Amino acid sequence: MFEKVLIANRGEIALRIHRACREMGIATVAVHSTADADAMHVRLADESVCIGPPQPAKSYLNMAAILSAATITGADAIHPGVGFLSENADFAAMVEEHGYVFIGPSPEHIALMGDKVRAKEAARELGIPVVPGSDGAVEGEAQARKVAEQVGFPLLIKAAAGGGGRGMKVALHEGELMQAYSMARAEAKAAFGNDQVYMERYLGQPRHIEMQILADGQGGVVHLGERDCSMQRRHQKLLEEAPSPALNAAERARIGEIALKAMHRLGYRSAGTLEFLYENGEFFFIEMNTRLQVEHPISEAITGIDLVREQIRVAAGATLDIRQEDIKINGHAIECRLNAEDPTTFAPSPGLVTDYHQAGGLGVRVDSHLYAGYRVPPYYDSLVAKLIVHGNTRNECLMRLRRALEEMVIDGIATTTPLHQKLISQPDFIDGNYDIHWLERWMKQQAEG
Amino acid sequence: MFEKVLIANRGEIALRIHRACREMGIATVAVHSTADADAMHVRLADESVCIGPPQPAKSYLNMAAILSAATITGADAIHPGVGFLSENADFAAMVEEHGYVFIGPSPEHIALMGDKVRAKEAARELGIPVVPGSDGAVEGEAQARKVAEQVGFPLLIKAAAGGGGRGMKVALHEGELMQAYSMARAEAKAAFGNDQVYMERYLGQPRHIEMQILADGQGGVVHLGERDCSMQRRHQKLLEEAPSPALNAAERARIGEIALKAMHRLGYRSAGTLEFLYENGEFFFIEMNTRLQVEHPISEAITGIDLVREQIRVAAGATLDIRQEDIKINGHAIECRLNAEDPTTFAPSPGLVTDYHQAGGLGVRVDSHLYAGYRVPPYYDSLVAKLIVHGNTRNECLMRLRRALEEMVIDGIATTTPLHQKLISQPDFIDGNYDIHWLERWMKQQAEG
Amino acid sequence: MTKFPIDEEALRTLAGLLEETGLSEIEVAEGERRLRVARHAAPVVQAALPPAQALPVQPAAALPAAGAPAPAAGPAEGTVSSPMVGTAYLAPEPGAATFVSVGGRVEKGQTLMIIEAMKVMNALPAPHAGTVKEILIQDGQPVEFGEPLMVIG
Amino acid sequence: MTKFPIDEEALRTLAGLLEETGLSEIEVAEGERRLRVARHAAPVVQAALPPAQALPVQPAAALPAAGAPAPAAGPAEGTVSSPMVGTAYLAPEPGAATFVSVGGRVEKGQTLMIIEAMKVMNALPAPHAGTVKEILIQDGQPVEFGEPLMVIG
Repeated sequence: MFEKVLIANRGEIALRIHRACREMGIATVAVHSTADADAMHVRLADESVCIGPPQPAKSYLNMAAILSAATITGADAIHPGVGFLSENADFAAMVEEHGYVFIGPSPEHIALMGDKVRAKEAARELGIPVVPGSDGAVEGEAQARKVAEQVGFPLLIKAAAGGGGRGMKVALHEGELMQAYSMARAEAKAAFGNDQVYMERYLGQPRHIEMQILADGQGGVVHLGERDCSMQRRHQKLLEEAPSPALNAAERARIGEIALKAMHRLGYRSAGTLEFLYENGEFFFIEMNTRLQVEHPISEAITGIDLVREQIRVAAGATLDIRQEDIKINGHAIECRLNAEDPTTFAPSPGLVTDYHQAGGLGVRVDSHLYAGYRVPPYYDSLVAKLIVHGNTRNECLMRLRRALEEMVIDGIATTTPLHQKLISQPDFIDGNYDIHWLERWMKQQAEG
Repeated sequence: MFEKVLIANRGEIALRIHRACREMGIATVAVHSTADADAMHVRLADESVCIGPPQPAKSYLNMAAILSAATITGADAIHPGVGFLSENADFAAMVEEHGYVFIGPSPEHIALMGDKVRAKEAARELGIPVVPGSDGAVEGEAQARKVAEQVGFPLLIKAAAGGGGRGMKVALHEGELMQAYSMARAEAKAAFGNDQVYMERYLGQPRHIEMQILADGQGGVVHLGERDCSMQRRHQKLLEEAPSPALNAAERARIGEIALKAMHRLGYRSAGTLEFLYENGEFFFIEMNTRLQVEHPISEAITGIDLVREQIRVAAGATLDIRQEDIKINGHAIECRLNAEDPTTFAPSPGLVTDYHQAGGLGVRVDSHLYAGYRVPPYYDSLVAKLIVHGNTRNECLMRLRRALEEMVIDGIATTTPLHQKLISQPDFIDGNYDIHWLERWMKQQAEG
Repeated sequence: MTKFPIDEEALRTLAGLLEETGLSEIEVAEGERRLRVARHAAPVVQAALPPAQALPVQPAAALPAAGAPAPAAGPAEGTVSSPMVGTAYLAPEPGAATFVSVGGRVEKGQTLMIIEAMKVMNALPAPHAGTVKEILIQDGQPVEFGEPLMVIG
Repeated sequence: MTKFPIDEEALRTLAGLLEETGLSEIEVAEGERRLRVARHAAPVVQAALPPAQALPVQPAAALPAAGAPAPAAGPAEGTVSSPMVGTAYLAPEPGAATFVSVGGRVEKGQTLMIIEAMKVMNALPAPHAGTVKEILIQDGQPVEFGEPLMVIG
């Protein structure tokens, strides 16, 4: 096992990684910008190194500085956390070239999944379902009919040169196909001077479902069930839950089986996430995140598995000692991302945290680097606390979440806590009845109402 | 289910009960003394009533004031918490007479178990093992031999009129019996003018093991495994763990079976605890606590059962929907009691909490009524926070506890945190190798060394 | 030690500017010298949360039923606070005349009201003689321990 | 003592801008001069922990390898801080004479030491001419970004 791990990140995730290391008896090195000299993980780490000024490019994205810090502290391994360099294949390769262990997947897998087009091809080859569609442009009505038959309805016809919704038409059933096809072409021609169109399955109300994977690269692969991250605004997740209120055990087993086989064939190592759109019982691959995710604690809550500990273990060459049949989904968990933002305008709200009090009690976990007197710097991500609540049932979890949100105190800065409080009292949310568009729709109604 | 529950207690346990109520959609009434007007549970409760001045006798022990508060707020039920009136049979009866539900066992069971002599008799009748001994005074050598044969060695011979260790002798084996018997009589005669002596099994290095019971009084009884509370100083528990490092599955099953049968025969309702001394594979009943216990969260951590919720449910007339076979002991949990006391002299340390920060992250639960700016009043119990840590193994739990203790910040007052930090690094503790005398022995060594 | 140089004039100017502009803070720096003046709207709060406030209770009438202590300092002089939790009645029975009225004279020991607790009616005697200046509660109102009931001046 | 110069006009302008823009704070700096005005909506709360202190860094030498910014105010004038993380060497090779010594004169641009980062040797040039007053590190010592290395007065 490693003697010393350098944590190449900041904020709550740096603290999360520090905690896992500390519990494994591994010493930690916190690297930080000048703006984070007083950060919680810097205070708690065994050693800290200032690697640059506040600008991320000169500190947390500064590969040379991070590697120099590893050199001068004698670290064995580097954990990249979430964001920053965590999905940078060059960094992973550089870490390895310099003789350190990168706590994550191989640079090749990071590169593969980082390229949208190659990732989708890889997914198809690995047997992961992708959104069905035409392989290229659809030329003429006969081909359109043929593609429609293969792909199925509803169908989206979109300009090859398109963007912004122009040259995009939906055909809900066969009767609408020809008109939609010709209108899309005409619009594409008018808008882009090019009437080439693609066709693919149209997803009107998909949910964002993702599978948490853990693999040792030595034949051991497990999944920890799914997370439902449909509660999004501008592709930013706000609240996540596990299991998904929309999936049943059979669907979970089916997509789980697909994920296991694919990761086995890929020879993947470390934690990773397969993201899907889900509609009417079907899954469609979006992308794979070759890193830890912000919402990983809800999977930890329902499985009892410490994902960061496992990441570190497999990076050190250990095999997984968990088999799929050992993993039991136990109860329900929800994470609320508390951001330093105005809860209605989402304007960032950095500044001095004058008072801070974490919710406590049964089934409540808080991952946060805040403390009273801490100044949230304006240079980084606005996530300041994750409130993770677990219950034996979804209803118990919701009730517990309500009382835990009441107990959270973050004063001096605006946070999204009031938004979460409003959100979790909405009947649609309580019923688990929401897709990836729900939040923006609801917020629009709120703004208008 | 109840609409409104009055919480007749203060501090962390009042907050604990408030949380359970809130999660069940039950409104709460906090009653408090003038010293607790700004207490956390008072702030969070739906309603609060000041019932008297700081002195417990005039507030938290003032039955008339508590019942008046229930009347003016229209509460349905009263939860007595831990300590104060929680094991007062008269109060339980009075609560029922006034038409409220007492969230606890029947007044008869409280009274029975509150009387040491009757409780021991009852235990024997219910098939619970008690410390074997002579039924009364042992008159003469022949009877001494007969009793010794029944009771077994080692044997303690003690003056009927005794106290303070005088007139007390231990016979480790039969060869020592006669001499010990005559010496004990002689000492008893000299010290108390009465040479009557009793005999009972001598326990040299017992552990304190207790079984957590949950029963609905309608035939449903389960146990949640045992807690090991051997880490005591002057009969005050400092740190508890579950399961006990000393018990194996067979012993757990055996004593569990005995407890279930006994509680079934007794017709017990609510949460309760059977306390035992345990030595060399044998259990000996000490007493039964007919209430929630301070250390209940470690049982919650390893079973996933919310004990306060269940207490409230069965008090409202519901039957248990958990069967013994559903209860799986999962991992290991430890609770540290953080008291507002000097960690070496144990002098109370009330006063202003200038800074407060709870440990967070995976597997960590904090039950505390503290907040920055709170003033710990000098009138009550010194328990100010419970740190409860859960891990998949005892070792993981110990490592997590170490890092969680590092993260706890309680400034402005002295607490027992440093004592816990020292304690958990002791080889005997790490090995789980300690009895009820260990802590006092170790502290004496510390003081001398 | 050299004397710490304080430019009183400059500080006065800044203080004046602060007042004039309605700002709460001004800071100026010149090389290694720095001046900063600030004025906060409300008293600066030291603790994160307000400290425990003493309940507004007053050395009150001692009833035989429940011992009434005299915690801390209280509000207006002459305030009579409740010695127990219960329901306060201003008249001996529904519809009857109240024990006392605002403006009326009371003697020490005279019954001011009744507080019902545990189905027992406890008469509340006047702790001192005087004029009833204010009655702070309604007939039949639930009252807490220490709650101000009446002002007798 | 020299009089502290206060640009009242500038402060009034800033106060006006603060009002106009609805900001709660404006800070402007020009070389070593700095002005800051603030208006708080709510009472200022004292923090439980001391606010984050700016690291003692100084407008330092800019190395070609890593851009060195100049955050906040720093310690003693003339302090040269490290523009990067690495290992500092006071001499060009082991056993050789050091680049500079205490008491010695340095010209602007003259190499003060070498900082090794990622196996690249980066020469640290003097940001200004002067006398080496203090060398704050040992040969071969690991240094952080912003760590004070030398004082040149």
